[in-house]
Amino acid sequence: GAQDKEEIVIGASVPMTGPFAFAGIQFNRGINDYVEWVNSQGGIRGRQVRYIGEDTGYDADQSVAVFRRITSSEDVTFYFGDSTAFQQSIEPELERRDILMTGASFASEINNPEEYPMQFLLGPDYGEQVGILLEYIADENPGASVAFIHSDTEFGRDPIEGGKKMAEDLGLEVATTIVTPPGSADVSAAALELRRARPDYAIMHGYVLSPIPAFIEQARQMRLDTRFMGTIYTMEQGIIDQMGETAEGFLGVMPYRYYYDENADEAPLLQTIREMHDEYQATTYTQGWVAGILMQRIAEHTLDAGRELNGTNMRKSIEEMENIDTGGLIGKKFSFSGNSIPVGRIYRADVSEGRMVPVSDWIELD
Amino acid sequence: MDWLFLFEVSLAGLGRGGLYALTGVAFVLIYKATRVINLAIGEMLMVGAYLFIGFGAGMALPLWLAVILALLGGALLGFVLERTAIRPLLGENPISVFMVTIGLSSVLVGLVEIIWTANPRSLPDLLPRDPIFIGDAFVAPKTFWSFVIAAGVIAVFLLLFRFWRGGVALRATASDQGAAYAMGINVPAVYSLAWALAGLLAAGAGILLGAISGASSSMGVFGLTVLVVVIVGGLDSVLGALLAGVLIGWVESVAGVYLGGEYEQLFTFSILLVVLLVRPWGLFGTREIERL
Amino acid sequence: MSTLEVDNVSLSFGGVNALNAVSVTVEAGGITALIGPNGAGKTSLFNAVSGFYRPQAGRVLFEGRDISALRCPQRAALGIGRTFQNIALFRGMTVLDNVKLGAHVRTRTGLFSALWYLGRARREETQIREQIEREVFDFLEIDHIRRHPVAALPYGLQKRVELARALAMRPRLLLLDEPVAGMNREEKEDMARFILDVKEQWGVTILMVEHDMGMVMDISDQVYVLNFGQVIASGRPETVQANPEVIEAYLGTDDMTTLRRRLRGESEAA
Amino acid sequence: MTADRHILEVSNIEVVYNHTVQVLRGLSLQVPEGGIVALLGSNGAGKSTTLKAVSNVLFLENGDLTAGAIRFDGAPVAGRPPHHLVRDGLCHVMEGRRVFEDLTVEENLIAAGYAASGGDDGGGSGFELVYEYFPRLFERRRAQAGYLSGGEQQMLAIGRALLGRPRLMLLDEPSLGLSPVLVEDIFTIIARINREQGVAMLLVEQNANVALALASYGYIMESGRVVIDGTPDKLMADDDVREFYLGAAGAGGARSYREVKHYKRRKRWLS
Amino acid sequence: MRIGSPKETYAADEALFRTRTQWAWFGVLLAALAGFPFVANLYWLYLVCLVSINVIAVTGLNVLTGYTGQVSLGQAAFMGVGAYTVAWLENHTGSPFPVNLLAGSVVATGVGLIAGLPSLRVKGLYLAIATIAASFILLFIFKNWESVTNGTRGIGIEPPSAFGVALENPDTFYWLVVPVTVVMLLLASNLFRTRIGRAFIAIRDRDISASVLGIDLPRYKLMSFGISAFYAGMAGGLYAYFFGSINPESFPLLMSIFLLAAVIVGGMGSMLGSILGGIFMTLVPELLRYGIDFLGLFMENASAVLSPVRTVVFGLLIVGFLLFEPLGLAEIWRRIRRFFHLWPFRT
Ligand SMILES: Nc1ncnc2c1ncn2[C@@H]1O[C@H](COP(=O)(O)OP(=O)(O)OP(=O)(O)O)[C@@H](O)[C@H]1O
Ligand SMILES: Nc1ncnc2c1ncn2[C@@H]1O[C@H](COP(=O)(O)OP(=O)(O)OP(=O)(O)O)[C@@H](O)[C@H]1O
Ligand SMILES: [Mg+2]
Ligand SMILES: [Mg+2]
Repeated sequence: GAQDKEEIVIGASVPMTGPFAFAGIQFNRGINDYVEWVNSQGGIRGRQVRYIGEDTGYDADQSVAVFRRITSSEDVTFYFGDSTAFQQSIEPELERRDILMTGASFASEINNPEEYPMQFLLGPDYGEQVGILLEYIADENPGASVAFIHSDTEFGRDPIEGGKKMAEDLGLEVATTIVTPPGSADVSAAALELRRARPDYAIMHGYVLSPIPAFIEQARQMRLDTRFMGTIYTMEQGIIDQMGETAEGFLGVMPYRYYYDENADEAPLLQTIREMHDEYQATTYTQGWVAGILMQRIAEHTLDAGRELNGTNMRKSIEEMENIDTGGLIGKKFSFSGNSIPVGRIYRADVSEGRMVPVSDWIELD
Repeated sequence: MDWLFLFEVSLAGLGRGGLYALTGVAFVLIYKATRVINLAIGEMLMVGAYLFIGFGAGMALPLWLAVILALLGGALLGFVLERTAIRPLLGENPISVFMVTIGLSSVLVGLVEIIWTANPRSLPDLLPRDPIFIGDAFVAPKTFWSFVIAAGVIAVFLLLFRFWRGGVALRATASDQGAAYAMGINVPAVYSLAWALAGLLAAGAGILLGAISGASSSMGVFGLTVLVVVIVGGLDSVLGALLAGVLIGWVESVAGVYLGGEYEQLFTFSILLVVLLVRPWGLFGTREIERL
Repeated sequence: MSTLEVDNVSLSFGGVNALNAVSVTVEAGGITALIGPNGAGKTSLFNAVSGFYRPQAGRVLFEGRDISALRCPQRAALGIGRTFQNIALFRGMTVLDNVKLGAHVRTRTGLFSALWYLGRARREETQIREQIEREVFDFLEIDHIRRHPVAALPYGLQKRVELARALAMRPRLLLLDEPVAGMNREEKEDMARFILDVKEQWGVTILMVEHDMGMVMDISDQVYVLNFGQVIASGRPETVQANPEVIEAYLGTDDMTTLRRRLRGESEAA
Repeated sequence: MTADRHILEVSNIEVVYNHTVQVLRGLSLQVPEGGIVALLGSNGAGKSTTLKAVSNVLFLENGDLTAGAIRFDGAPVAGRPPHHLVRDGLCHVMEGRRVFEDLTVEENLIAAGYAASGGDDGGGSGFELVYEYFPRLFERRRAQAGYLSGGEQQMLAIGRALLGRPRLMLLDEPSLGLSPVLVEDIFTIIARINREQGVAMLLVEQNANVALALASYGYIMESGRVVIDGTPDKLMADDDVREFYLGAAGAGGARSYREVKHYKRRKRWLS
Repeated sequence: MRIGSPKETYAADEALFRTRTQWAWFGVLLAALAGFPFVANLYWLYLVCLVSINVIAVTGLNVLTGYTGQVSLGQAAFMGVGAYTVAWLENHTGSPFPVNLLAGSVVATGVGLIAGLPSLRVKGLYLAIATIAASFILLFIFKNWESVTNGTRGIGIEPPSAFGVALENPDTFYWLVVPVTVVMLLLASNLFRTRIGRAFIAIRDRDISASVLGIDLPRYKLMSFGISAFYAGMAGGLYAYFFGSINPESFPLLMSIFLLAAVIVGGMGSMLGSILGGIFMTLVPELLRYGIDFLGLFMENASAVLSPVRTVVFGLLIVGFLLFEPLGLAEIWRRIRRFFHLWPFRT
């Protein structure tokens, strides 16, 4: 009928400039490519998908402005947000307009279906990411000591309290917690603090690149054998390219398959991506695809159930869906837990190979 | 109290302060000669780091050549900015000029993102990496060497202002441009020189900072702490920039380690307030002459 | 009763003794001139009277009351108005606003009333506007420039606006710091006329610093001479003019013929 | 003094500020080599503007020379930056003293010497001359110029100009705010400089008596153009000059300031 | 001043709008503002609301920086104080929104007065940096006073409601924010018709001589800080209601710089400047977005490629406007008016 021809519109506030641009540009490309692909496959249940993404400069006001602008001229079904602040403040608006949102934020705060019924996360929330890391540690080296190093931002602080508690529960010792101010230039003093604590592991959260290399380098010079670990946005391939030698052995959690994943045969969508691009694609690019494919799965489930395609109905779908398949981009079929996807895998930077190699299986938190 | 630890932290603080001081001197130079508050200093520094990446990694030139080219590039940038955006505003309300430098910083960030993309980068390895010990105290080598370089450069500038008569001409220009013109001071040349030198210094600071903590299009926020440094030291004092830079670097490190990183800026700004209350023109700044 | 009494005031800046136990008495209703070489401390004395400088010693009495402890605005409110050696008009305002500013001390409008421009604000603003127009602009003949920005006015008019601003305070004591400096003869005469009128029609006491001896001699009733921060002579203009110390330190030959000869280089020795 | 060579020739210049306000309307004057010329005029007539036009610093205040020509030492000044003019011997002592307030007296001189020598550090030698002319400056050489008294600042401004070893000095109201004895001193020194160094002077001055005593020729300007010019004797004989600049009543001596209040004159300069 | 419009009385000459034409234009403006919601879509209404909030904050800052000459980079933090106060009241006492907004402004005023204390000692850039210090300290408090501010996680605020209508969308919120803005602008304009406003300007032009002329500097400087913070508090409160959630990163230093830029680009010491500056700084990024959309018609992936260009152009616009007219947009506007006034005569 007429409904079949109706487009599905994905709107997006993406930070293509500013401090988060390195990721925003990739999200944007990922979603774009996904949309191209899904349309070439005949769309979602026969409906074509259209994507409109605009730059926000990673400024919450601008994100809202973009949201308003896109939603006032288009009938948007899905939306992609760029920051915790924006995703928090736009929730009531989403409810009013019945739009489903996902985005760049993995904030624990949003992983709460009561408060944020219109949103879902594209992986484990930051707390869960740290949890996956801690479980790995407890497994590998029971009773080990752990340091938390995080930036003094909303992003950096998010998993720390919960992480400490979880470490205790797992029988790990919290050696120290080091806070660095955002944009801090030189972390030599903090590195000295790390030396004093001599932890077996250091979980670094709330950074992209700097000051991770500085910490690791100085730890080496101080002859510490602390193993450094990171969470999603620090696990980009770039960390090997940029840090070289220093990156060797860096560990971290990543919910998606890397472009060069060995078992691509388990992941048809990864192969699609490889067909589209023969050079490496960032994990943030994959994240764009994951966003797209998840929206698709949710929409399909909703339409298949004969419901109208709106936020409320899709919320229901999220709760009902099981064994969700992302074409292998997330290595495991899963169901949502709350708003998040508590699945991830530990990777290790292998400098000689120039890539991240898995050191664990896909872990699903319960 | 672990004295060795305090000593190490203090050394780390001094190292950090060296970079503040170096950038502070670039700022002071511009202020001294042109009375312009250059809020784009952090972004000029960023451009220096990226130029170095461009020459060193992008074009794969030998590192010493890349450093020289990046420094010259920084100087050229300072020169061009002054020529195109600052000079036409000579004699206008200083706040307008201040705002123009904010506009310029936005332009520079955009340009860097266009040319080098927004991905954070590491710099080609420049400084030695062998650990350094002073007595038993460990000093991170990059921090150590960048401090040595910064201190050397600042010393040169201190001597310059002490013994070179042109330094007086520089200050004269700042004091009264019209009179300087009528005195026969080549005001445009003074301006260009000050900005070019400042650009060069900032680029140098950018290379050092980049070597320590990598480059990104938001590294310009470093300029904010530098602003605090020059205010504490006195806007027109090279010596002030040096001492205040080291002081602030030290306080930040000590506060960061003993209280936590979230207190670093609280402490810097509290020092700032205290200094301003005691000496409103900064520790070594010239007091503004107020007569009726 | 004397309007102003400066009693043994001393003031120094670092090593410089700007004022050294200076005592000056300004009689009510007259024009007192304060003269002396450059750097003698005349402006500093004005500043000490209006409260901008805090003397290290001595007292300042205004109409019998010790005002040494009062701050500038409080002294202004008592009725001490002044003009400045280097014109200190508010360059971002029109002539009218500059003059209205003078009336600041006479008005009471509070913030709330001002924001709504109701009640007292409206009343006072209209009232001072009328007073200024009637009493000041007409008198000083500057009504035609009331809406000009002061920055663009010629120097002489700026000086006159400064006087207008001081008059808008309705001062009881007016301190004039070099009111005719930089003017030609014609303009000086105008200014002299205004000053005399202010004294007579408004009954304002005037203390004036001036280097134009012709003017000082002609219009002042009493003269004080400062040198190196000390009063070296005082009295009627004629007496002071004849004082050898004053001639030596301040007046010079004051004889055009000698000067002319000296300038022409005919008598090097002088 | 009738030197046939003019070190400065200003012919028919017009100056406009901010593209709107015309201040000079076809002004012409000449200064002979080694001579002193006085430029008188009421406030706002455009005297300072004339000097700024000569030393090419009008652009600082958004002023433009829209017509006419200025020749210094035979060559047009147009297009020559001020610092070149200074090195060629044209010095401008600006209105309001304009000392470098943050600098000490000596640093003011150092800066001037440095500038005048074009940066090759010739200064030092000139200082003695300045200190000889103005011993007071020597006493205060370590003081911040901003805190000098008016007269001391004026001395400094002239002293600074001397370091340029000028051939023509433009002096804008050097006696402003000076005590009578200092006025005499300053003018005596100006006369001495003129005599001993052969420096030509273009002197803007409100104190017409002294200016005309010093000068060999005078111009009187009103609203942007010259209205009378001539030798001092000729000017001093002119009724208008006597009335408006010298304050002479009729044929006799100076008029008293007390008398003027009784007769109100036409205000020529108020429209 | 208009030529050829003789005033009857001095009172009339002192009026805010001196001529009939001015009144007429004011009426037209009000009518346009009242009619706008009926013709514009939500996006444009959203922008108008955002512009209004910014205009309030900019006006406050202009009072302080443009009129009183005290450069402040703390305006965003004062907005934060207003916003947090409103959020707290809304969530803890449930008091009606006008009360909350006023309370937010008053608390901000109090904080502004304290932050203004350094102005009694320092001036110019030194003061600007001291206000940065104040703003950092406030941000620190927002981040760490968990029990009130909920730390970095931020707080959500229910939309206000008037007469049973929730003002949750721009089309309804418009009726709150625009009238408030108009009133705030009128109040500020009034201020500069009185002795208090003149005292501010005098302090800006030359504070020491103002003091000798009877202006109590500490009192008026602080008053100016207070007024400015009051406006910021109001803007912040409206911001909190408008966005429905705030966190410490909602009020970064960058926002203070943005507001100061609006004051300067608009025109310091001019109410028109506050309005134009607020509009300019809010809308230019949006217009640039349209520009990129337009270019997107010709090139693939324009938004990704051209986004940094937007940053450059935005900076260039600030630089360009100030180079062209350092006195800001208000002066450009005046020039245009003068031109049409005198047209076809050239001066
Ligand atoms: N704020 C100050 N700091 C330091 N010295 C000062 C200050 N104010 C004045 N002086 C010094 O005090 C002395 C007296 O200055 P003052 O301005 O009172 O002189 P004056 O009599 O008004 O001279 P003039 O006739 O030139 O105006 C001068 O030597 C001056 O340098
Ligand atoms: N920068 C400027 N912009 C606009 N108008 C100006 C500027 N400078 C001077 N003027 C105007 O030009 C006219 C002449 O000014 P100028 O300073 O040359 O006069 P002057 O003869 O030196 O007067 P004075 O005796 O006051 O020094 C005055 O009316 C003045 O208002
Ligand atoms: Mg004086
Ligand atoms: Mg002049």
